[in-house]
Amino acid sequence: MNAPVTQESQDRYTVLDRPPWRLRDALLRWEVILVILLVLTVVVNSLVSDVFLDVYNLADATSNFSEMAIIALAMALLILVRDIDLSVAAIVALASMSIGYAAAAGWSPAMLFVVGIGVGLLCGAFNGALVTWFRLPSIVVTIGTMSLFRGLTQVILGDQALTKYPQPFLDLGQNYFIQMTETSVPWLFVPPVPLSFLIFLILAVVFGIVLHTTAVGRKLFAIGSNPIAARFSGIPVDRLRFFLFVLSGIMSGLAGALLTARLGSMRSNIAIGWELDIVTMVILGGVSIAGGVGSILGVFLAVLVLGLVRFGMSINNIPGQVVSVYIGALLIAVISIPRIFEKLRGWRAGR
Amino acid sequence: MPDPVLTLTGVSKSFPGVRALHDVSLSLTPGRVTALIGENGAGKSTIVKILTGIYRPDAGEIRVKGEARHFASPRDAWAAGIAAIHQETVMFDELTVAENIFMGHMPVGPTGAVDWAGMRARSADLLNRIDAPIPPAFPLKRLSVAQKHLVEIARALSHDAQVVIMDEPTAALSANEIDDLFRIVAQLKAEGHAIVFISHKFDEIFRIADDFVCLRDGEKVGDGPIASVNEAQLVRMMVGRPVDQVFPKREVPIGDVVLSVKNLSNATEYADVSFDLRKGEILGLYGLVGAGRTEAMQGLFGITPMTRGTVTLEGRRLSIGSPSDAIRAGISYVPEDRQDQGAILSLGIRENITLANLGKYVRGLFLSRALEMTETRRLGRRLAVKAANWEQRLAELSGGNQQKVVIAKWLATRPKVIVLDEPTKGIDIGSKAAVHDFIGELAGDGLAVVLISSELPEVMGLADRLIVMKEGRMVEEFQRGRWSAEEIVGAATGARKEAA
Amino acid sequence: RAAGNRRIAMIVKNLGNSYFDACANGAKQAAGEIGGIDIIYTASAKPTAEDQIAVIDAQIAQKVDGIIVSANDADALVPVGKKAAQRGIKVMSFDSAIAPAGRLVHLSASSTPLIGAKQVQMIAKTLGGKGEVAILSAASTMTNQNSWIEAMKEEWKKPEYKDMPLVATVYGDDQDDKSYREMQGLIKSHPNLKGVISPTTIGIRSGAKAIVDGDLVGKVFITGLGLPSEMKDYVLKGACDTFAIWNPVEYGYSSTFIMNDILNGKPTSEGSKLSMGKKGETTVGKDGECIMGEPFVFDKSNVEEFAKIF
Amino acid sequence: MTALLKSRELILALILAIAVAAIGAYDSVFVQWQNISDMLTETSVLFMMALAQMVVILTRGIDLSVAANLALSGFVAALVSQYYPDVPLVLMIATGVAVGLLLGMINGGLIAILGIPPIVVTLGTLAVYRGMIIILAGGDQVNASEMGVEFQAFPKQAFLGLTTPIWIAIGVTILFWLFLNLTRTGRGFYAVGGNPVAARYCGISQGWQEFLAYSIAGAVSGLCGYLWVARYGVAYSEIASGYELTVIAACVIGGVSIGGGVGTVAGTVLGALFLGIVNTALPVLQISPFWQMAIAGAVILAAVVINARAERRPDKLILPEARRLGRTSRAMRRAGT
Ligand SMILES: Nc1ncnc2c1ncn2[C@@H]1O[C@H](COP(=O)(O)OP(=O)(O)OP(=O)(O)O)[C@@H](O)[C@H]1O
Ligand SMILES: Nc1ncnc2c1ncn2[C@@H]1O[C@H](COP(=O)(O)OP(=O)(O)OP(=O)(O)O)[C@@H](O)[C@H]1O
Ligand SMILES: [Mg+2]
Ligand SMILES: [Mg+2]
Repeated sequence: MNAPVTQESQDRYTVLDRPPWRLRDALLRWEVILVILLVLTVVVNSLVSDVFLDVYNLADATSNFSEMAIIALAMALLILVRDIDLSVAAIVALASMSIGYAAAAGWSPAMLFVVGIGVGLLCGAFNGALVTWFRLPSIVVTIGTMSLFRGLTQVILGDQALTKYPQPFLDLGQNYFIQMTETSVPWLFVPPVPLSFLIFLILAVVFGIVLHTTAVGRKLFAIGSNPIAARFSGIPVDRLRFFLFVLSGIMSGLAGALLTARLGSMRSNIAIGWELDIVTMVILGGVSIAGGVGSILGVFLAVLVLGLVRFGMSINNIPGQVVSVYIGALLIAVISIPRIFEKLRGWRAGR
Repeated sequence: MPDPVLTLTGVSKSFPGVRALHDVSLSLTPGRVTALIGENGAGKSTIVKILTGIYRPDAGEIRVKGEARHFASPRDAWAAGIAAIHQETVMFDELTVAENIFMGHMPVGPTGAVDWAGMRARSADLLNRIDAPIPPAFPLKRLSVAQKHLVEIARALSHDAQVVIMDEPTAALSANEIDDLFRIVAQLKAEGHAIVFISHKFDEIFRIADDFVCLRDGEKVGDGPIASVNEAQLVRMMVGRPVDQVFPKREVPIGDVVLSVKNLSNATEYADVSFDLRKGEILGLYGLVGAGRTEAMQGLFGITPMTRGTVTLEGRRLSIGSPSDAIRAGISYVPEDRQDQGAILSLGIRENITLANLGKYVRGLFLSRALEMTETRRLGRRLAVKAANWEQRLAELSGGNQQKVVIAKWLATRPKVIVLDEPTKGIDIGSKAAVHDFIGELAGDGLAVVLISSELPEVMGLADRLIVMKEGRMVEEFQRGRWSAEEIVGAATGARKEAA
Repeated sequence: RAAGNRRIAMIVKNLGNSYFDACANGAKQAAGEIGGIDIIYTASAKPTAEDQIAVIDAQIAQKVDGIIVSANDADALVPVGKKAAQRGIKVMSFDSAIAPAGRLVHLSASSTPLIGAKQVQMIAKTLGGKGEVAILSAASTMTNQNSWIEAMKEEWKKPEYKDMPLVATVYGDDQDDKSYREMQGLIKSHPNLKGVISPTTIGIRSGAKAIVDGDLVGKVFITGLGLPSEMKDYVLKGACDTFAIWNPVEYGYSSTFIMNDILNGKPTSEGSKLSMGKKGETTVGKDGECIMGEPFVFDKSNVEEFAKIF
Repeated sequence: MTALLKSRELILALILAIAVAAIGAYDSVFVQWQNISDMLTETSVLFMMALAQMVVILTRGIDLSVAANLALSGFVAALVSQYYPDVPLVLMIATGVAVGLLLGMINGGLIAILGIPPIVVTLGTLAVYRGMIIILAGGDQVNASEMGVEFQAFPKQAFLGLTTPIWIAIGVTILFWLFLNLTRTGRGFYAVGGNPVAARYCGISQGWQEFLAYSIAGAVSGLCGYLWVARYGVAYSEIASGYELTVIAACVIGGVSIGGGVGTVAGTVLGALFLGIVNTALPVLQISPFWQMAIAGAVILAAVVINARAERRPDKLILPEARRLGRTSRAMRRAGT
């Protein structure tokens, strides 16, 4: 019978457990490119400017991008599953406004964070519901809600600013959460860390672990690679996507609270234009816009690269728009590197 | 014998890490059908793609009517008189039938503007030639699969090619449509075309082919007139060892009713589908393509939830709203559409196989790669998946090997009931035997199986019982041993009822 | 830069704006007169508080001696202003103020009530005190525009304007196309509209263009705060009778002199006097507010001459 | 083609007509010829930009750099007018178009040759192009008085009651229609976006089609850059900032599918008209300026939801009774005759 057939077929092919390790593959890994870029950024900046490697300066620099970076973590997951949320900055505005009114009503700092996160959650749920119930492309929905959310902020706030916040709330955003502590060893010290950067670090670790080591993370990769097959595999695709929009809303609300505490004031144009900066962080982090590819480590590194490049250029008094030119060129250049290598290899092989 | 219209000499082609073809030569003669056979991943489709200018060979030469040619793009191949129906669907859902036929070589008028009227007229002619009265202005997305297939054939004919290549054209067709296709092939042959025909179904090959070329692991291992070999010899050539050709039916004790389906219906696709399924039983589901078998079973699986009817599993009423409900209850479904619904091409083999019940591989909070690997190796070896390593992305596997991984994924869920929708579509003969053996073994272990297949020998060989569907309804039920191929096909086409 | 020079950063709302470029030129002129001063002229890519804070942080990191800011948001810049003060950096604002807690002094080009009143007076003079008037402002979030509008409304309460009602306030967001559309909208929705006040250089130039393009010269007039170089054509064509502005070159110049005094340790308490170079002296008022002078009014007679300067 | 396919455009046209009628009934100013002419003039740039964007989206791409491109090429055209006032107007416009084309070709090259995802490339070039204006001019702007008289007068001239931008928009629209419907290359965009693998098998070069799409988008942005700068009489780095999203919104409202391969000239024109009406009607209707953005957002959402409803595919009609009732067979018969 055919028992021997199958017996034989077990040994027909040798299939390795994993691909053989090759230096070239390792070097062309996205994260490695980013690490090299990060080291380069630090080295060049500290050579060019003597104020770059100063813990206080670096701490201040982190506070300027940490709120965006927190949102970028959620955006990375959304882009991973082939969605995008362009309304994040508008959600920041709506959340920040709610916090402003709650603060005026005398709510406690903890409650202000709850309010911000709650409003973000609602906005995210609205996006998620439109995207999953009506099966609309998320880029379209969130272009619409971007106008809608910020528009609502303008309707309610008009030309007013909200400027009254409890001092403990402001301290959270404006003081270092961890103070500089030196030890007897000169190079061993606890640097000053702003709350927003600390939260970003913790969240990055949590997001990284969830995405790369748990079943939920694997499911997100599957959805990003092939949403239909993922659904056929029993993955609740729409529920997870909905949840990711909610998560993006929550992160935006949290970022809104941190930003409001840092500014101590909010107007309807708060965080305007952040969405494209955040998408830039995620894409430079190696998350593929086509879905299914990406890592949190990459996003983390990209956040640092972008933040430090920006900071390094501004301490050399390069104006904002010119910095944007460099960042735009950097984005394209870095994304091109592996492709150019591939092409070169292809040409060489072709010859 | 007339001169060959096309010869291929010493062709090789490698992909990163894979040698797909090595020093392959073959020649095609006008008025003859050449069957290209080989296991999954043997390199058949690669030859097709080289002949149609999609891949460039690393080495070797293509001669058309004795003249050396280089194909930089499909246009060059068309110009040389070569047209193909590819293994993948190559269609534009949002465009019209006529545009689908002429995309890439639309007729233009004297001003250079596309001649829509001429294009429609020529499309209508082509479609009439193959007895397919589909209006050329009709949007393709509203056609059935079989109709789309006819459009693909019309497209191949639209080039006025001397060489027509068909890469597994029958994989998605049922008996009647295959007959229609063969009629067209015979007609083309009579008109003097050279035809390349790729299939894993030996009955078809012996029915239609004049010559054969056999590939194994990218090398040619034999060729000649088909009359000079028998099936067993061909198989040995292909696999490199003898394979038992008949689908052996394992006799297993049939147990109690596991699944009971009553009046499964939805609004537009299927109505009143009822059956009882017992432990160890294999229930065949037969019908023409488009009969609604897939839809009914997807309804059971929660893809497009049913609107009426009841499903009882082991005495418990189920309400299934989504695939995850079905999987949790113990029902698995291997989809027919591998590319869209089955395989996750950019993930690796391991990640695909473990996807449908990830919970099983979780230790504490995290996935355990070791557990995943054990299961992957076990199932992968069992189904003879050919790959470089278990982390290889599915996109890099041949179609048949992808299908094996998809089946492995569903077996990994250890279901009580498994629905296999065209499970051996596009699978080579050796692996097919392995799959069949596996299905039998599953039944032996007490699993209940629903087998949807458009391949009559397969269902007749494996099923204990057979339900025939037509236009969304069950029309007849047969018991093993009390059926004949004529009766079954008659029920599926409706001829039987009219006769009665 | 020469070693030992003092560094003063002038941080404005956005780049590519000729008004601020003129301010920076003034600052450099002052630096030349004083000697030993380097001017760093910079801005963020977007005119928002968040981006401006990042730029100020970079200046703090460089430990510049003084920072002169035109603020994108009065309150949001207070924390970063305080941080600069803690690290020994002197902060003042000009053009658009930081709230008092975040800086030492603010140099207004002119007093807010005066700027508001001036614009109402200009349109009243053009229209002879009769006819509907509307306001075409910048973004609704801009502090200085909003405070001028408040001041205008205060002036409007006077009886002499009773035949000149304010019918609408619209916002062109300091974008030319939006301002242009808003202007067209105003003209259509208020058929009896006679005058428009636009307290922003982008609004006034787009509004004037809409008047000229719509063949409404003589029927609708615009006034407000504009730059002579941008307004010259429209004044000559008659879309705009008079408009006002302070000299931005002088504005940057004066600010730099004041910062120099502060760096030299001059007190900034109420009543103290600070130098504005050849523009004279200014007296620090309540909350550290200083005033440079009166806005300068332009019309057909002088616009061409000043258009060459700014 | 079939009436079924056109239904989306029909719905949109109907909504538009109702909206115009309702606004006109509320305030007759809105339907006066002058206002309609102004509105069309204002919207003409959006028409052209949306059509060009549609071609890009058809190939499954997106071009976020169009507004930055418009600003940069408009700026260069203005510089030419400022420093070489004697150059004939045609050449000045050609300069704008040429610069736009070049910038579009850079996008297209990066996307088609290196295969970098369009959103990445254009996100990068968006920043680069806008920043180039600052670098190019050291922060200066070009004012109305510095540009040539003829340069600025051209967009205001009217023939037969319509201004030149409207005529140009009509011409460009017709060109696009002819190009997309009557040329092989035009149909190629649909093929590449509808099924890239299939397009490759049909001998259509995805790279070439993409390169062409971004080049077209660039050239149109250049043309619009001139019109914008000449119309508003000023050129500097911030003009049309954020306009890319308006352009994309117009496409989406017009039924262009972000997934590629679906979209018509008529739909896109209607989408642009729709946004144009919203943008110009709100100021005329004296709706509080603070409400405008919220209303625009709500309108976009409503439009896409309605679009999605109209587009929803009917289920497969396997049951004979369903097929009898269904639209498929009826449409099939109609198309057959
Ligand atoms: N694009 C590709 N990249 C890498 N490897 C490839 C690629 N295409 C094919 N291969 C490999 O080349 C070999 C031949 O594949 P091919 O598709 O020709 O097989 P086939 O004979 O058509 O098989 P099937 O019967 O399953 O269709 C396989 O090992 C496959 O994994
Ligand atoms: N009219 C149609 N419109 C859109 N997609 C279709 C249509 N017909 C078939 N398809 C697609 O083709 C696939 C196969 O459908 P097919 O026609 O074989 O029907 P089926 O019900 O699966 O046939 P069977 O009952 O024989 O399994 C389906 O998954 C479906 O996505
Ligand atoms: Mg194949
Ligand atoms: Mg089927």
